Amino acid sequence: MQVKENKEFEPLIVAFCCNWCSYAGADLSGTNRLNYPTNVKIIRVPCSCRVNPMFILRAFQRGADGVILCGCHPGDCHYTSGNYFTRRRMTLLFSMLDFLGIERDRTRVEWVSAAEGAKFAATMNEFTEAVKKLGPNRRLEDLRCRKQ
Amino acid sequence: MQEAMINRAKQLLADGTVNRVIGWKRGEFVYDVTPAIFETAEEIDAEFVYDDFTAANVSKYLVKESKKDGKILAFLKPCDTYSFNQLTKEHRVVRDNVYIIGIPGGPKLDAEKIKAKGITGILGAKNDNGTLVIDTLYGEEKMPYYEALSTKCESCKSKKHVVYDELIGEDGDILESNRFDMVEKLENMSAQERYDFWREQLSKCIRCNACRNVCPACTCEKCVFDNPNSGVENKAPADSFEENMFHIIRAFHVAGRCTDCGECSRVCPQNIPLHLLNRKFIKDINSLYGNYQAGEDTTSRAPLNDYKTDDCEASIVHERGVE
Amino acid sequence: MQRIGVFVCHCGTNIAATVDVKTVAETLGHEPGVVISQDYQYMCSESGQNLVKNAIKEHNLTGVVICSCSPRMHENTFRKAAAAAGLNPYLVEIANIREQCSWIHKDIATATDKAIILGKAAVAKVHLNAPLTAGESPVAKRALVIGGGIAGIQTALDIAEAGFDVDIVEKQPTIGGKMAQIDKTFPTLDCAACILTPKMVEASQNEHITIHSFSEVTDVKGFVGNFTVTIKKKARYVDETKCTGCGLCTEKCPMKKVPNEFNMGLDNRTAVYIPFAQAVPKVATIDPNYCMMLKNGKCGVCSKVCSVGAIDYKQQDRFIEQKYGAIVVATGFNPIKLDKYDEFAYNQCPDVVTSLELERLMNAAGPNGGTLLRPSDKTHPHKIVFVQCVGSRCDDSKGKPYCSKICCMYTAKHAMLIREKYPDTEVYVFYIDVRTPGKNFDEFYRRAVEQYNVHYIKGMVGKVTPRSDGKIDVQASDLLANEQLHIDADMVVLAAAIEPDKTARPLATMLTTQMDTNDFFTEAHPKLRPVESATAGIFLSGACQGPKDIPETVAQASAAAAKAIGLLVKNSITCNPCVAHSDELMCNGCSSCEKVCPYGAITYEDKEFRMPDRTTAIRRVASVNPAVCQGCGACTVACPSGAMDLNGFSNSQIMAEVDAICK
Amino acid sequence: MNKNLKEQVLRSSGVNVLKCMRCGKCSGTCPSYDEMEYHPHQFVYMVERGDIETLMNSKSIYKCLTCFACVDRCPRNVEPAKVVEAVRLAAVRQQGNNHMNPNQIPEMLDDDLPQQAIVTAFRKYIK
Repeated sequence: MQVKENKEFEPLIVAFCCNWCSYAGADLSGTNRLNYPTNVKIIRVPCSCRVNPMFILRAFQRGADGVILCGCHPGDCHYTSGNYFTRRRMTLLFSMLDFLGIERDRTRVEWVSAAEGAKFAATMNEFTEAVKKLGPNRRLEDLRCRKQ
Repeated sequence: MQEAMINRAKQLLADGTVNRVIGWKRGEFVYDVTPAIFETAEEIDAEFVYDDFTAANVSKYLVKESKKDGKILAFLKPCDTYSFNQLTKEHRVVRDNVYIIGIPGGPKLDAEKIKAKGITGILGAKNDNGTLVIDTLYGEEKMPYYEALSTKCESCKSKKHVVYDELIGEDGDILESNRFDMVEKLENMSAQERYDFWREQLSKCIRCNACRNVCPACTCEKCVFDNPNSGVENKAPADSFEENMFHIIRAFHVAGRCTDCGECSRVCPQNIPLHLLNRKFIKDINSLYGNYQAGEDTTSRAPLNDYKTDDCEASIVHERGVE
Repeated sequence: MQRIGVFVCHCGTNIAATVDVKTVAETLGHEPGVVISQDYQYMCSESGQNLVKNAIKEHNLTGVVICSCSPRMHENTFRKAAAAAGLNPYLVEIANIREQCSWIHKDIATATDKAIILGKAAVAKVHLNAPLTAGESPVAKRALVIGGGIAGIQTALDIAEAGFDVDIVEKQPTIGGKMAQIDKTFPTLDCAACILTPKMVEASQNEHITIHSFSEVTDVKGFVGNFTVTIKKKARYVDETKCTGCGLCTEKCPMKKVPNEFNMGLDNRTAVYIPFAQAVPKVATIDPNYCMMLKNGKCGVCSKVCSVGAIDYKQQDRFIEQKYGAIVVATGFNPIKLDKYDEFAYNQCPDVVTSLELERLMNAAGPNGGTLLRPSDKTHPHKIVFVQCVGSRCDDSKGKPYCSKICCMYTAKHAMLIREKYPDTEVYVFYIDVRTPGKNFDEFYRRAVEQYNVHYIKGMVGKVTPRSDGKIDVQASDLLANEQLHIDADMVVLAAAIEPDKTARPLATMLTTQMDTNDFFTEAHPKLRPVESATAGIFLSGACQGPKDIPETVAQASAAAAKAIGLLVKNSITCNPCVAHSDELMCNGCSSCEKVCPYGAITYEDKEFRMPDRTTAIRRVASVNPAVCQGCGACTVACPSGAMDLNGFSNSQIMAEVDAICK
Repeated sequence: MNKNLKEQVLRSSGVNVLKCMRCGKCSGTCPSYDEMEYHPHQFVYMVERGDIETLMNSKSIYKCLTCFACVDRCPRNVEPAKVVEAVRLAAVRQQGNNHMNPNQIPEMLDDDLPQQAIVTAFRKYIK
């Protein structure tokens, strides 16, 4: 009999980061060598308001276990108001996912400024842990897209 | 009522105010009442119908019709006027090309609910003090009136016409409705229960697209689900997720624009309570950003195209309610 | 068919130590469309760039992916290299495998896996990249300087010198800022007024400079080269154009008990006032909080004595709107409030003063006419204790985490000046470290110790207790002697930390520039672009960017001016081509996008279209002005039909990245 | 240097001694300074160096009034009093001679001494 290797579940986390604050914050946590898990993969967008709810659903569909969206702090948006729209859109989207019974901790919005490298790393550590606890995303995954 | 509408329609056609009328005509069965366009008095006399089975919202047809030559007469129930107003706000209809007569609305009957009682061969129905008296091929049948009401009429939000050129009958008021009760009930379930509820409902979806096609907010020139470049195009559900995806995206697309007319659930052949998704958004918008009724006016900013600097954070979803 | 080149950078060992670059290059070489995949020591070096250029020519590449440091670092470098080799620069994508991979991960296997995935995402994206051509937009030939201290004045003078119009907006009634309050400057001990006031006058007389004193910026719209700024000219109840600055009103004003902010509240002024003798503009201002005429309509003396009829009690705030090509922020600093530090008894004892208050006490134009007297009883102090680092270098909960930089030097200056003028006065300086990097700075400090016999004690004051006999008990540690001292001082001077002006935060929001957690403006690059903000067209001058002394401030002011001039001399600037565009065939004309556009870049027009059924129809469709659009993408999500898309970050590109990452 | 002891003191105090910038404000503020052989700033520094036993054997640990003036005023939030307390705790946990024994107490009492002080003294000075 073959004993299956008891490997710890490693979630796949997609992080959308706005170019001006959060992506720079992520760079800063790199510059300061602040570790966070390799599970997190960052996609650069000009502003958090560029993130269409469809992108988030798409990530889940393709097997992401958690999606986090990072933008400038409210009031600090490079484009003045983008993150305010993001905030409303994501609040409603997350509320809807919750309504459909999708685990709340799979989604998050976090405001990270270009100066907050430490916050970025801490947020990613924390979020990865939270998603790890939930286990793999089964409720939103499209089985045809399952990894081999 | 039908009589008054026919007379007024013929008058307006005769004096040249309008050159077409959008109303309803009967289909194969008495309860199959579908929207129709009439161009002559004769056609109207022959086929125009307005009765308790006439539930369809004609606003959406005006997107195309109002762009044609000449003015069209439209009979709008109170709930339809909200849809029309919302379309005006989004520049989808040409207000000036439509002559609107506000008519009293429901409650309308749902033939499916009557048939569910084992009553077939329906020829007509009348409300007699809370009892629905149904004339059938096989004689008279009875059932409680409220049990035959169309779901969308069970929790009517308004009897007021928000836009019209003239009225037939009295204008009503905005009502206190219990339309969020079911949403609230779901909210109070556990996540697993909610998931199971929606799994059961959405797995029935056959992707007939009726909900989309009837929705007065879904008037896109090209729907994202038909657009191969949108990344979400699909014609039929091939996987459990896609039903989720389709309905979440559709609900999100109409969030802040949906007037809660209830047509999506009315036309769903699988009886999926799709309106609950839209009502969830409406309820969230009302509670988080202040009361907003899409279609109430033609100038206010849609809640998703607006913001306040002190809006709540998205984490509110994580902090509240049942896990 | 796409022909994509992948280039993986070692960045010395920065990447190569934690990411197996060879494996990354090899794996990515198997991705669809990739025709060449190489790794190299330093991709950004000239030979690295040549590698890219040659590959583009040799393999006729249609797309390039560089796996290297952050795109914020070298995206432009590689775009230029691509352009030089004849490839559209926007067909280059960067996979960030340094800041977001090798620097944060330790395990080579997982870091390499992640680098491969990031590379795959970039390859997937570049497949969908379209060649973009940048448009041009005109530059308004006028600069705005916000803040009229020495930084703002110097910047304005330098810009004016180059022949461009420049406006200074100063919230106080006069320009001059903190430097106008200072008595002498280190390390030369020359008089601050003697070097500042000529510059103030020069600014007021320069034909290119307009000074909006007693004014504030209330709104900023637009973008680099094309800002529209609203300036509020606060009502000063005096007609600036008529007032001659004769000062008669200030002499006759019966309301004489107004704390004089120019002298740090150490003496009083009148309700109608001119801050100081050399004020620019030399125009009176009425303080509405104290003027009896404005408060209850009884008085009117100033109006009666004014021979030119400049007093106007009915004056209202005025708003002016002006177009600018460049904006320089020079909002400066303030000493922090010392309310939190009870142990220093600042609020209990008038003889415990801040260093800036000491400046005024020693200034010839100050409350005592230049004689150093105790504020409490106007006697001559014989023992003065200086406390360093009050509120600087603190834990976040206790004060400012940074070194305020200027305190060591001005304290040495104060100590020296006091010892010079009053040799019978003992001066003690409690220090943690004496920091004197700067030309002639340490020599200056040594003079204070060796020549002027200032007692420098390594240690910190723990408690200051005013005594009933008028003396102040200063309890402190002397770390070198390993003892606790009690000094009965006559005065205590606190070197309060400095912080950015409170107006800076809301201004940063208006300008959409970034600030650090201490509210100092963040420069575009800490080493290579120290006077530019990350927002194009916004430059930083002086202490708004970080603590600075006068020579540094002036140097930075001129540097900011040079950068602003570099922008203003251009007739047009290249726009960001990553802007939104609308697919007219799909547009509903619903106006959702217009509602969320922060720049008003979207307009609608009725256009005739041939429909599929061969009829024609007139449809309302959105069009984006690419010169105004800044490419945030808010409209792309607001658009229900997906007609609106963003160049460089299109729906399909982002989804390709998502797919590549999730695969 | 005793690594275990240092570890124990750091853990029980919860203080990060590396935050200290050696300004000496704690010692400048300490009311018991003159009573002490080692002063608050020295406590912090000696703990950093791991020189704990010297401190444990010093009477200084019983001189700290736990008034927390140093904690309140430390610009870097190092909280020296907690370090002192932790060293005292390390001493208390050791076997050996008590710092004070009950027989000594009567001669220290006077009418003005509040009862609370006696109880506190016992708690603090038991060893």
